[in-house]
Amino acid sequence: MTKIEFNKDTKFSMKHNKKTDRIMQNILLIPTVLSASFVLMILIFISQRGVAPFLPSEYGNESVNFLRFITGVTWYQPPNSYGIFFIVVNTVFVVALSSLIAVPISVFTALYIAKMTPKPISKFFQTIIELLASVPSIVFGVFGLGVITKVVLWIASIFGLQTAGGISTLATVFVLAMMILPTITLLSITAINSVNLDLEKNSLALGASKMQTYFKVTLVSAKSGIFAGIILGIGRALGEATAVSMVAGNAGSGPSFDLFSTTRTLTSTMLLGLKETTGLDYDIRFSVGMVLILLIILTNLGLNYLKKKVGRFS
Amino acid sequence: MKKILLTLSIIIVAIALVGCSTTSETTSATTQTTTSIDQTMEVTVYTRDTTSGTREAFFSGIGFSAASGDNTVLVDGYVEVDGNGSMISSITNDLYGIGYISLASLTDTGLNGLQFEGVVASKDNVLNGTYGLQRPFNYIVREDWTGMDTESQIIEAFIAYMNTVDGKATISNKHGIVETTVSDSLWDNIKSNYSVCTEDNSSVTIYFGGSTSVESVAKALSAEFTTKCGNFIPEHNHTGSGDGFTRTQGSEADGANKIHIGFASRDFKESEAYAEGTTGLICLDAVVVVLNGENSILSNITSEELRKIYSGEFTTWADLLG
Amino acid sequence: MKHSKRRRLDFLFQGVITITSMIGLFLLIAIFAYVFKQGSGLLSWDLLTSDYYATTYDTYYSDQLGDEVFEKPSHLDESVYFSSKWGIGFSTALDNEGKSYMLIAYIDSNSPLRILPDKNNEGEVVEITENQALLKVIFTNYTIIMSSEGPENAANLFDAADGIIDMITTTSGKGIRGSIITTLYLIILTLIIALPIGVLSAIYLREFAPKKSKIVEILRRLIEMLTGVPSIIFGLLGAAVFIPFTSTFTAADGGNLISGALTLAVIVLPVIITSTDEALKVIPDDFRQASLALGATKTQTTFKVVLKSAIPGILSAVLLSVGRIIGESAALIYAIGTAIKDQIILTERSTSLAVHIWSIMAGETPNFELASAISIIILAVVLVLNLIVKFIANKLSYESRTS
Amino acid sequence: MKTENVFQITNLNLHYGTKQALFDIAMEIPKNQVTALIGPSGCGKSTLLRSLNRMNDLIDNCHVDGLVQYENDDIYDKNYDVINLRTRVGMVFQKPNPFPMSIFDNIAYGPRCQGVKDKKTLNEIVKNALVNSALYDEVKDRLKEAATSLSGGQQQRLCIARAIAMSPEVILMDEPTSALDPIATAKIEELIQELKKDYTIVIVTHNMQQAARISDNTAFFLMGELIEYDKTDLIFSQPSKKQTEDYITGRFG
Repeated sequence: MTKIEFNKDTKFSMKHNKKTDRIMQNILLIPTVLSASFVLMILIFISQRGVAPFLPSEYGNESVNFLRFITGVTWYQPPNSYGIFFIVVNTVFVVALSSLIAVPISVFTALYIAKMTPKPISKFFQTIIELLASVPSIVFGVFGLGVITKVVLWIASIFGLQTAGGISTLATVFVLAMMILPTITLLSITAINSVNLDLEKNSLALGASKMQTYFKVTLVSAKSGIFAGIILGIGRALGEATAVSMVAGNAGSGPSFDLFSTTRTLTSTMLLGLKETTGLDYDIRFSVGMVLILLIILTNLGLNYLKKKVGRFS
Repeated sequence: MKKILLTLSIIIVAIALVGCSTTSETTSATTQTTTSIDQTMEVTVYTRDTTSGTREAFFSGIGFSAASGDNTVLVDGYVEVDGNGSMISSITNDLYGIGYISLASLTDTGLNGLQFEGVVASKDNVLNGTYGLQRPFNYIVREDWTGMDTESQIIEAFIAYMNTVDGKATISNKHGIVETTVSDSLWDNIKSNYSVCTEDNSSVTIYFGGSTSVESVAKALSAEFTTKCGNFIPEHNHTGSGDGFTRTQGSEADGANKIHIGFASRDFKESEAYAEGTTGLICLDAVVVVLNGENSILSNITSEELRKIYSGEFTTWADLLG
Repeated sequence: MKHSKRRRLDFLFQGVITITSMIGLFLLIAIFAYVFKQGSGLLSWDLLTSDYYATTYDTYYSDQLGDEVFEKPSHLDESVYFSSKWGIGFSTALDNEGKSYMLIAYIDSNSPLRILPDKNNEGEVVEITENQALLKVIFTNYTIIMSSEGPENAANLFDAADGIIDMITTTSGKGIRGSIITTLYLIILTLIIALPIGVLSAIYLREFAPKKSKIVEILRRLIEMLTGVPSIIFGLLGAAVFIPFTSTFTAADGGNLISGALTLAVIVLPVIITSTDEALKVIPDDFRQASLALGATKTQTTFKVVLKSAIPGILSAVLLSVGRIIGESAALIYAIGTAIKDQIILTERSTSLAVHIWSIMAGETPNFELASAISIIILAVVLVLNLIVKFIANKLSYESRTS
Repeated sequence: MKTENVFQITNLNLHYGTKQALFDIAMEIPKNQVTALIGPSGCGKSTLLRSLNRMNDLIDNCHVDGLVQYENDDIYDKNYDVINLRTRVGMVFQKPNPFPMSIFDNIAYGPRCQGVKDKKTLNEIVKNALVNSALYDEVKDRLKEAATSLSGGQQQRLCIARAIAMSPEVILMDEPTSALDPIATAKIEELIQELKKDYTIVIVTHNMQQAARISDNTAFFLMGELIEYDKTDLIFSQPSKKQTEDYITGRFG
């Protein structure tokens, strides 16, 4: 048996070895800090631009009155009566309605996929939902403008109501519900799948029917995970822009709770009538963006608090 | 199990089929409806945004100038659209809508264009001044051409082209109302005055902007003029008459959105203090009040009726019909 | 009695759930059905390869016209008006926006108009072909025919004329080549920027970061927060940071492809980090230990062994990112702008396919056919990418289960 | 004959967090012999093995007190070069863990990490390692193939070859045959007998027959303590401690 020796120490001295790792660790810290800094960048730079419309130093006597901005119920360009209050109310209204539609459908779908159907079918349906989740917003927009508005028009005609070509609160709600449905469904499936099977078996052994077990045991045990899905869905709904602005219309005042009239959400305000300009009408969109970020954070905090309360037994 | 699978697939197919058929049905719903007009319905009022020249021409034409720059005097629940095209598509979708568009774009829309004060919106009636809702299409160019020699020469040639027989034919083809006179010459006869057009300008981008109403005219002109002037690259970004001034001589003249030539579908305002010799008339246009193509309840409308609709004094179609 | 009621109730619930769960499938089918119905007619190789803006040709005819009389071919119907003097036929056609224009429906192979001199470039010629649109003709007798004046007039005026001072024709345009190229540029640029940053961050966080460090925990949290940011907010970031940034360092002036790619890079960063991290997480510690036991440094271990095993995960990240880039619209509207272009320059504006849809839907009269045709392309690419990712994930989990 | 010791362990205490895993270990590992560490699961034998090339460093809250000397150097000294230590003290793990690369690249991995780039030298190293690990004839035509395509026993011998390629002085083996079938196990054992001519081998094993068959010395561990350490034949024929006797006669463990 031969032993081939090679010099192990010439190139990589002990110090060198330790150093490479430490240097590498520091080098790798750079992209990590960079990645992490973007959230801060968003907060800093968007606030910087978003505050500008309120500063007389930036816009002189054209500057927007902040109090009017947060309490206002009209959104007109000149004269700059930018009031965001009704837009926030409309946004919350639209998102709440769309989650009301999407949540039961999602939970049922998740239950069906996770529990009530044989493996191949369930796999097929799960793939369908995953594909639906990956459909880009703009395609939902085209579908919304091409089909959903017509459906709304048709519903309106049944009730003898008026609607501006179907571009309405209801169309926005439908489009949003469609878009958050896969998000909530997929998380609910995970939640339901992680419920201990013994619980179900126990329930069945106690003489409960399958449906009773699903509703009283499975869903109840999975509620925390399902709630996480709902939070994610609502977050997505709040921030969804392209599709919403294609079907929301451009209501200049509000708040309006009429399902068949046009509406205006924070995101549609940011996109609609965007004329690639600089100036007040452009910068004010950054202020709207700030409000949107704030709304999302607050909603998240609120819902997470609620989730803790809901999930305290699980 | 197989039975369940079978039922399932049948349900899926059935739903899909129903879905597809509703899809196709509903897409053509607006053209199929032969619904009679329910007069108790409210009039949905559509307006352009405040930077629009069409809006300016419309409201001053009906004697409601207060509304041309101020949304607060308008009826509650009005709908603001941000272009001639979106006005057309909105009214096309809304049986009870009323709005106003440029005459230039009325053809092929299928909308019901109304007479104004008993006068039909036509080329002749505009030229002889009997049609009240008319306005000029103007151009405005930069005053400061620092570092843009070629661009300024191309624009100079472009303006000359708009006044040739060739250019006017194109303008009127896009429904701009323009009078040709015997003194107009062919481009071929004057092109020797514009040496810039014999050079290769394919690396030069000319930025067009301003009124969306003038857009189709401007695009048609630039599309054919580029081949006649060294293949410069025309870039159009039409955002409203107000920006026509702002981006040539106003606050954005040197910003990222600067343009070389802007258009306005109205006269320039006092606040838009342009330098002498930088503007001119391209053609005239009429503003037409339009209803949904299915809505033939009216064929004529007066300025008083329009004022009452837009201010909210009339809310339903019954109000309007008296 | 009570029992049967319960069973009926059960059955009812079962039915309701089964039917509601079909909604997802129904929606997907409905979306597909709609975009295919609207857009498939437009989908062609020509659409993918031609320019959005029509090319305009400017020609004239000054030769002596021969005596030849052309016959109208029998396959042309009455809607085509034929000039037997020039051997050319016109008809009315509708463009993608539903506007009518005059189409050259037929041109005889011997027609004097077949090859005409290019008016503005001496020595060059223009080929007049079928499917070009006739914009304007000025004849030597000073009559003018415009596209809106109808094919019948055109045919008559041609028959009456002996020469042409100016004839302008154009190709149909409305192609999406420019937007396809932009999308490809964006994909490549974004990945070049985001992939190293994302993969290296993931490596740091999983392999190198000191455990239990507060700062690392904060970094991790901040990166996680990025996932919850809506894309329009990223758009604002692009407008507020990356556009000025690129304008300072490049020839750009306003939104451009680089600012767009930077914005997209931030958007896909969490996707890449999460996906790489997932991949690193499942790599058995055995590999790391074996390598270290052989006297390799941590750096060598990470880059020679660990990273190699993470490649399928990184590949999934790339595919998911590509899907996200192709589908992204709101952010790009802010970070690049909405100007559709044919000549793609990195430091200038142009639209990705998704923003192209936005442009044609939100700008002028909505063009459902073209929007749907582009939607088909986007959907096809995105869905295929997602299926591949799913396939990779399945394969990985299968391998990790069997090994 | 005086045997030379490669490792000298004195008063070694090792904690995982608050839990102590090794208590006051003191032992020497003689050169060019096979030393077997035996004992029931969780007795600390693997922990001890891993403290010999400082693989325990990788465990977060592992804390080591006492002295481990390799060729008279304290390997836990903070100036001691761990990387260098590991090039000299190789290790083979319980589960065969070839890298997801070719057979050749697996074996060349260590030398390459040390900066050996010369193709010829690498070829020589790989060939020699394969020959020494009795794998050469089986794989010589498929060096470019994925290492994972080998059978379990072959993979383990590849891992040994990979360790040999570094020409270490010591090879630590952590239950190298526990995941293998009897035939593969026999081959590995045979190989260990060959290897001990050139290498010092420390092997952790569950299998007492294996320890008896292949080792020169055996250390018996219980609950983190070194109960008995002696020549293998002595341990198995006349253990001095009651616990050792109980264990090797199969009364517990």
